[in-house]
Amino acid sequence: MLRRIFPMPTHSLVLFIVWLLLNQSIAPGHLLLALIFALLIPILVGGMQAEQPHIRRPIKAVIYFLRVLVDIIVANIEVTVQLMRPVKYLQPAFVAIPLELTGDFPITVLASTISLTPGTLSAEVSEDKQWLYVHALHMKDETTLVREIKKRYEAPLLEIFGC
Amino acid sequence: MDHLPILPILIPMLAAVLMLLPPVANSLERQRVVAFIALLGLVGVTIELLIISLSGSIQIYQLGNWQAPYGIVLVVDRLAILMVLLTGVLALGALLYSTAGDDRGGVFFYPLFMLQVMGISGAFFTGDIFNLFVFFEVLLLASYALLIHAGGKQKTQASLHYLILNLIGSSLFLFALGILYGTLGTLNIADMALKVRELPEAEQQLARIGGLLLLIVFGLKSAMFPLHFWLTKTYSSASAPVAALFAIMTKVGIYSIWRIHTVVFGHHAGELANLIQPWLWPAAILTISAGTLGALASQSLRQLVSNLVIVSVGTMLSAVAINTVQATTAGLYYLIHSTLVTGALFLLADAIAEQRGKASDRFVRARRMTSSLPLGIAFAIGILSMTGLPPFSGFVGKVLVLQSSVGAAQMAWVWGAVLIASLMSVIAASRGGSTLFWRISSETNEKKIIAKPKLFAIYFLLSASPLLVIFGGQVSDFTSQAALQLYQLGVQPELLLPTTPSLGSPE
Amino acid sequence: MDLFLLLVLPLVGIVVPLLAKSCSRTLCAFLTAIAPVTALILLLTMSQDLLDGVVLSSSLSWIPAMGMDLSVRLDGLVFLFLILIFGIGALVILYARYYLSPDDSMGRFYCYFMMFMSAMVGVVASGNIIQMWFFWELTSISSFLLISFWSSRTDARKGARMALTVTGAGGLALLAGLLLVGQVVGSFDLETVLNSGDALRESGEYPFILVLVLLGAFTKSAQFPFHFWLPQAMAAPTPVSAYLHSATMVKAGIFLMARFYPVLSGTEMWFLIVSLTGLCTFLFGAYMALFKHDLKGLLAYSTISHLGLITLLFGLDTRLATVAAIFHVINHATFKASLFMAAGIIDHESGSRDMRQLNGLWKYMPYTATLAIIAAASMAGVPLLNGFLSKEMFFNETLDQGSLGSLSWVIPVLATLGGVFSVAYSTRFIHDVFFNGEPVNLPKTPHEPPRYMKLPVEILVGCCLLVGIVPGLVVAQLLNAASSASLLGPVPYYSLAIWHGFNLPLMMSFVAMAGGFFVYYNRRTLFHFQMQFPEPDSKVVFERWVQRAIKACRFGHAYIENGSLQRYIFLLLLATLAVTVTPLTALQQTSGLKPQLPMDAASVTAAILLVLSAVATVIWNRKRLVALLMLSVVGLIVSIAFARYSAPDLALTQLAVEVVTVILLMLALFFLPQQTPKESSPRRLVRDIGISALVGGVIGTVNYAMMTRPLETISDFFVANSKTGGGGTNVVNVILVDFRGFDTLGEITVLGIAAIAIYKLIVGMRLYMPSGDEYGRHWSTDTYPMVLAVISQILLPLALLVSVYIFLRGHNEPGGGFIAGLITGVALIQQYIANGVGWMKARVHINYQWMIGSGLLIAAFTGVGSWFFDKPFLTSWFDYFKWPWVGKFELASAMLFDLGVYLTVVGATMLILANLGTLTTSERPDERVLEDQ
Amino acid sequence: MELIYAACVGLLTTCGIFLTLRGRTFPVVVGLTMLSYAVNLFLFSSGRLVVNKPAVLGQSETYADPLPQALVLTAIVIGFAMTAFAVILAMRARADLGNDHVDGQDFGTDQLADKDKEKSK
Amino acid sequence: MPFWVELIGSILILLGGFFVLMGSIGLVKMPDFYMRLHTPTKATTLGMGAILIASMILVSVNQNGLSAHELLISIFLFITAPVTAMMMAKTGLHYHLKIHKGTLNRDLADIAKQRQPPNH
Amino acid sequence: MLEISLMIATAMVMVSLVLNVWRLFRGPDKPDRILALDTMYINSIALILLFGLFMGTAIYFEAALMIAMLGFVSTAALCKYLLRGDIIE
Repeated sequence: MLRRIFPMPTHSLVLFIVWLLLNQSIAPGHLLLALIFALLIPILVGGMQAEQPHIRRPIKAVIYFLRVLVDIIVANIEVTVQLMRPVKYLQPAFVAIPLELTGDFPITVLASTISLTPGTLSAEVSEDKQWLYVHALHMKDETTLVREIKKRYEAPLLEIFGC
Repeated sequence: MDHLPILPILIPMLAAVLMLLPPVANSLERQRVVAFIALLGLVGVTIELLIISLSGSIQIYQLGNWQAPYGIVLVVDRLAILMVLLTGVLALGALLYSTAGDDRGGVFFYPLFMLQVMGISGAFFTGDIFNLFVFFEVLLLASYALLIHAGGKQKTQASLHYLILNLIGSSLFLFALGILYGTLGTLNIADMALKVRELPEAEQQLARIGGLLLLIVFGLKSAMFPLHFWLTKTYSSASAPVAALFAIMTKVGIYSIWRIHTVVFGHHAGELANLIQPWLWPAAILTISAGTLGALASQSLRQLVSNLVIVSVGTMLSAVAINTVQATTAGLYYLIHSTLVTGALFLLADAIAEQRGKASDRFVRARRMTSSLPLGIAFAIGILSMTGLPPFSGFVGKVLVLQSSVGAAQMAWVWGAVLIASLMSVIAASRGGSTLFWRISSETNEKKIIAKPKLFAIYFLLSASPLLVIFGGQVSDFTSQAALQLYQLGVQPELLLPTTPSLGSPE
Repeated sequence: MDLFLLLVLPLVGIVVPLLAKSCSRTLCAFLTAIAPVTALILLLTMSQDLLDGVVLSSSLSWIPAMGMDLSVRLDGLVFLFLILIFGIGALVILYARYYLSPDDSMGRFYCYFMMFMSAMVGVVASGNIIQMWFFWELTSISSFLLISFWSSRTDARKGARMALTVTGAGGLALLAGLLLVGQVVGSFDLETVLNSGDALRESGEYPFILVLVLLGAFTKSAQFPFHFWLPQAMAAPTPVSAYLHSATMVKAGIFLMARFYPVLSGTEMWFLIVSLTGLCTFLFGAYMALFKHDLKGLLAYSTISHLGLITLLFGLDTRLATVAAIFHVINHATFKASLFMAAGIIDHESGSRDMRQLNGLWKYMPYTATLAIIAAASMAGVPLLNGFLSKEMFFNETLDQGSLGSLSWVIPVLATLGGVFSVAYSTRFIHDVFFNGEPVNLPKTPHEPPRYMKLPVEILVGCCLLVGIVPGLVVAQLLNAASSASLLGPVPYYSLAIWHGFNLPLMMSFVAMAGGFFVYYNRRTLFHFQMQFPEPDSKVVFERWVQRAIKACRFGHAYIENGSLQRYIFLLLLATLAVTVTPLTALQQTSGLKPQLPMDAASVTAAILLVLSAVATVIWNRKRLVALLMLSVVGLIVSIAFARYSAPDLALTQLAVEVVTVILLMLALFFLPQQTPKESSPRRLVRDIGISALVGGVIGTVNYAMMTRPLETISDFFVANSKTGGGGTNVVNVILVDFRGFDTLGEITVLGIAAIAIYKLIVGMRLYMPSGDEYGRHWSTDTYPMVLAVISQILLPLALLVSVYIFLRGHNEPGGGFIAGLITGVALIQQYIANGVGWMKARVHINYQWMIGSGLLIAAFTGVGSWFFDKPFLTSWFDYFKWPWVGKFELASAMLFDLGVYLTVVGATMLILANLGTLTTSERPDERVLEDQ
Repeated sequence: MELIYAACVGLLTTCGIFLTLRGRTFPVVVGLTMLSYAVNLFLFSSGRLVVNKPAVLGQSETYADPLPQALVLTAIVIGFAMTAFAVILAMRARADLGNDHVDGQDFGTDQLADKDKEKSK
Repeated sequence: MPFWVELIGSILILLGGFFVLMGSIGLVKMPDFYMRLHTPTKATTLGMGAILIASMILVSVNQNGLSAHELLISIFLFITAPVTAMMMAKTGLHYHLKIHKGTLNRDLADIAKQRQPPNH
Repeated sequence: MLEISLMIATAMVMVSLVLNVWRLFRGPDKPDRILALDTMYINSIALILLFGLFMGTAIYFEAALMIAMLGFVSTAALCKYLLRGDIIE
């Protein structure tokens, strides 16, 4: 029953919040509207969503999100520093990372995270979704990098999505 | 509350919309019925408006109940009614023809057809220059779409030229609107007329540029030399009912010149009075010459008719250039005649082409037409009207134009051009006609008689020609009234700006 | 009313044969003849008045704006012509019954014939000169139809066209002349015009009028040098020739001269032009007639000659000459019509018209021969026949004039010479055809024609005899009435006696007679002499000239209208420049008085970037994708500029539109070549740069001049009424949905049309599907990149929410249905891009066409809704409501209208893009297969 | 600032027109789009340039002229519709006529087009 | 406006401007496409974030109420920036763009383009 | 102080835009240009936000939001075009 009203509970929540954010108001009228849209839009677009694994551990997800946030700041500062140095000190590289994650959505999240964080950029996913190809702006050591990514990002995601 | 003025725009629009929606959308039969009902309604409403206008009153319909210079108004004077009525009749003819099978050439024929009618009616009724632009675009876009109806290389190519030239024309229109708004600060045509008179000297030249740019824009629509090149190809490649409906398109341009350049930049515009006349004179004469040249060079009936259209445009433009009530009377009469006859001739050309097999409507020896008698009579009526020979309507229009140019400085030019064009058209038409009907190959003809609705449509439109002569007195009376009213508006534009909203004030 | 009946009867007669054509041929002819005979009887009932010089007239108002009334005016001259028209007309109808073969469509012939008769009646009986011209042109047209009656014959078609061209040209000249007459006189009423002779002769337009009117008359009457169409018109069936080319149509020109004689004659100019033309024609026609081997050709040239004679008489410009002219009109009509009919009989019964074949027919058809010989004798001017009388008068008049001073003797001498040839060709007609040995190779054995075929000839020949023998009894009164009507005054004394004693004219007749026989006797020498001058076939010459003219036109036309869009655009721009440059040069001060905004570095930088990207677009226009990228930058900067100059709505719209446009252009680019070939010559480039820079310069200058001038606009009203009257604080949006909602209605209609038009274009389109990019690389095999697909799906609800937000706030803050619609559209397109058409198709079941329709319907019905409140279309309504807990909120009809806009926009965008996608996918070859190869 | 604005409008017009004078459909469409930018800017400026006074009531004391903005909005939409049609018509022309020349005749050598032709069905 | 708010705002704005600028400098300076790809996507995200936070703070203080809708832009950029980057990288691979000389595992680029698992 | 920092930041953003355009012109390949365009979109968001702050109004916020949303679509479509030719398939 609840599933039918909220085909996408996460989405509904996000939509509810976003509506309030957009209008910058928590007036009763807007709360009502937010609710309406939070209900209505998922029903409207419900058909246009591929089935994705659900977030099993919401709290972990929040922690993960915050960690990524911090990493972004660090990443940017790092890149900025690298930028200011002459190019010859950089050691760019391509790296292939084996994936344990399954499912399109988790992989996408991982790829996005990698792109946002220090000196790495996801470039491609192999056709069988087993490998993630990453370009690093400055790679000191390949194995460290791979291990770091797997530990820091993939492991929590595995937990969050429970796969 | 009298909502008649909006109906000629609304009826075709709603009809078109209905045709996009089920249940009408699914069946061509239903679309035909809806289209017929809508057009009959349109004609009915317009006749009603015409009867009202006989009293001499101008109806002003303030859309959204906003006062005249601020909101958009529809100005329903005799001229506008005449034009819309003409559109309605022409469209009926074209529609009738298309029901015989031409509507199957592609999707959305009727919706586009009705939308084009809507655009044309809107352009005639509106009293707001930006709204005029909007309706221009409505009718143009619909015409682009209709042009490619039934497909084929020729159509694609013609519409490419037509489209691109008109897109540039639309850009120029907007430039002109920018200039006019930027100097006059208003969009209502009557209000513009008032503002033009008080324009400070510093801005007169700018407004002049605006006015002249509009001439280019309208000239392009009306196929004025040297902006007429799109016409032949476009008209001769369009499918018959579309080409017939297009007969009114050039008139939209001419109408707009009358509407804008008589009311806003007419005799009373102070320094800017009659600013287009020096340009219009040579353009009109050259248009006639170009059309004549083209008529002689034509190798098919459609080309011939297209070029005769150019000649008629030139004739009307010279009436515009003369710029008197008498000339406008003449021009309007000519306009009615040429619109309906051109429409009929395009239909006829198609019917002839259909009967001549591979030769189509080209002037070459071909098999005998099965229905050569009715088509031949129709051809004779149409071509005589078009070339301006008695006993059909063309000569009345021609003579009226000639008479009205007496005393004008360029009289000799106009007379020379019109008369020589007439002669050359006769030569071209007699050559073409005798080839089409009389140069017959031994090839046996298919026993395919022309479809009844087609024939009926052709004669329906053609009947206008003798009727215009028989009731020439009444028609020319009306056109002269319309012309008088138009010039009256040029004198007193404030007639169109009622001080209080006609229908109660907004809250 | 009786008078109108004269006009109406033949008109009714047009219909009769069409209705009667299924009856027997005789009945058909009989029924057709009813109209002219009735009219003739009707006319004769009025004869007493008309012969007494009374003018009968009647008129109805018709088209006052052009001075054309429906008016009939009868006087003696008209009476004469009407008798000819109806009388000979009726005879020809009878004759044609036997002449036409059963294969010919009798109904069609009689229909054309009556058409011509009506026109002819109209010409002579008109009381209004415009109306006269109206019928004048009708004669040309109906004669065209009659000449080309045997339309499958090339010579008939060509002859008809030639006749139409020449007489049509004359008709147009006549029109100009008549209009000028009306201008000078101030009326087109014939009576008034006839009474304004002095005014006309004194006006400055007189020379033009004279020349133009005479051009009309001369072309119609086949005067030299416009005579050439008449011999070619002999391709017509002989009844037509008998009627048109002897009695009526060619006489229309003569009628015109007779009619306008009182107003146009009496000047040196008239005399010179008319008499010299007449003289030339007279001599030329007579001379040429002799050499024609074709019977009808001979008659045609003799007709030309006689018409010249009559013209010459008018040109002599004495009152008596006019009488003579009119008399000869009667005589010529009778003998020439009978001659044509006789020729027709001969042709009909023997199968040939060639005088080299036709010999000695006397033996086979003595009765017909007798008739023909009498008529021919009359033509030659043999005494006791009518031709003699008028020829005598003619000779007399040539002697009586003195306008050429001491050279005046030339005219009678030349007239006699003409007479010599007349006699010669008449003799030839008689001798060659009926005597002169035996027929040569005739297709048929000749014999007498059916009884009633001869009847018309008998009647006409009888007339010849009667007039010739007892002129005083038969024609005196008629001639008198006609002459006085033409002269508009008393007729001078003349005598119609056969015998005037031995005088100079009689001597001239004798000389002519003797000379004629002499010439005929020595004809072989003369034929031999004439052979040196091969006579050009006027048909061929004319046709060649027309062909040449048409070829020249085609060439010229193709040269100007060469099918190159670039040229057309160039001309359009040139015209634009032409009209704008003049006022610009008159603009004294470019910059106006309005204080200008200060420059700031950021804006200047943005402007520089804009300029650079625009120029880069041009420079790299041949690398299409790059140009597209540059264009995007331009669009981006333009929208930032809108934001900068206080137009957030515009910025939003511009952005959204630009993205959709770029997507569209990319879609198109896939199917178009990736690069533009280099095909503009440097000269062309310079030209293009030049003209576009000029136009750009003009626009820029105007823009600067405009922006720097102060302006007072109507906008204050909008600001003042936006909240109170429109219920919204975003004035731009209120203008869009309320103040100028009608524009918006039009605008979404345009969008709707565009969508269905594009759909129409797409249906049935066959595309080129490149299998690799411009460098020949194969496309990537990853059709729908996974990451993109996932993210797009996540973003969709968000985007929809944003569009709802933009939609709802539009009335009060930047936003509105249009932008919201585009956002929704783009969000959906994004799904198509990321997930593919098939994926979407399986999940979305919206009919976009219906969506457009309902959008437009909603918008329109919002407008119609105001009718129920007795307000005009699109009058808006809004109110504030207060609900417990929820609070105060506004509802407005404008929102409904905006919803219509929204739906239309979404529907239109999707209809275009989604369908385009659908179309392409189904035809796309599989790259994997390609790559393997 | 007006001078620079006007210069930009002039330049955009120049570029747009130059591109419409090209012989192939794609540059022409690009040119028309650019021309419509120029037109929009021009029409917009007929209400004169004003900084930070958007015509939203309550935002400031005086307001920029809202009418030209509304007009430009309409013009943008119409321009979009027209461009869209032009684009698709260009595709259609290529499909029907076999090349992308505006006159439907291939004057230049267009080898790529030929290559495509081979692949087309 | 309290001084500290202004100070924080100013710092954030300057920071944001700086990062944005650095991103663009990287775009110009970096020798190959893949390296160029790093700088704008990252530096710009941070720069934008800083500016957005500044905007939030300043507007909130100015209007005496929480102004949080700038967060939305951040969220959007957050979600989209990595995806665009990845799409562009994909495009770059597809185009066989020149890879900087010193790059390690250059052969992986080809394999990645084919979307095959690595050979080792 | 805020004003000065805003001006400096604006200047920085403008410089970045110039640099972006330089990259856009320079290429050398199409992906580079797309990257430059994408960066331009994001920088324009910054520009508009700064302008809004400068003018003390939130009215331009939607414009920034729109650029963020539409810029993404545009870039994605461009990439797809280079990859597949047909963007909607």
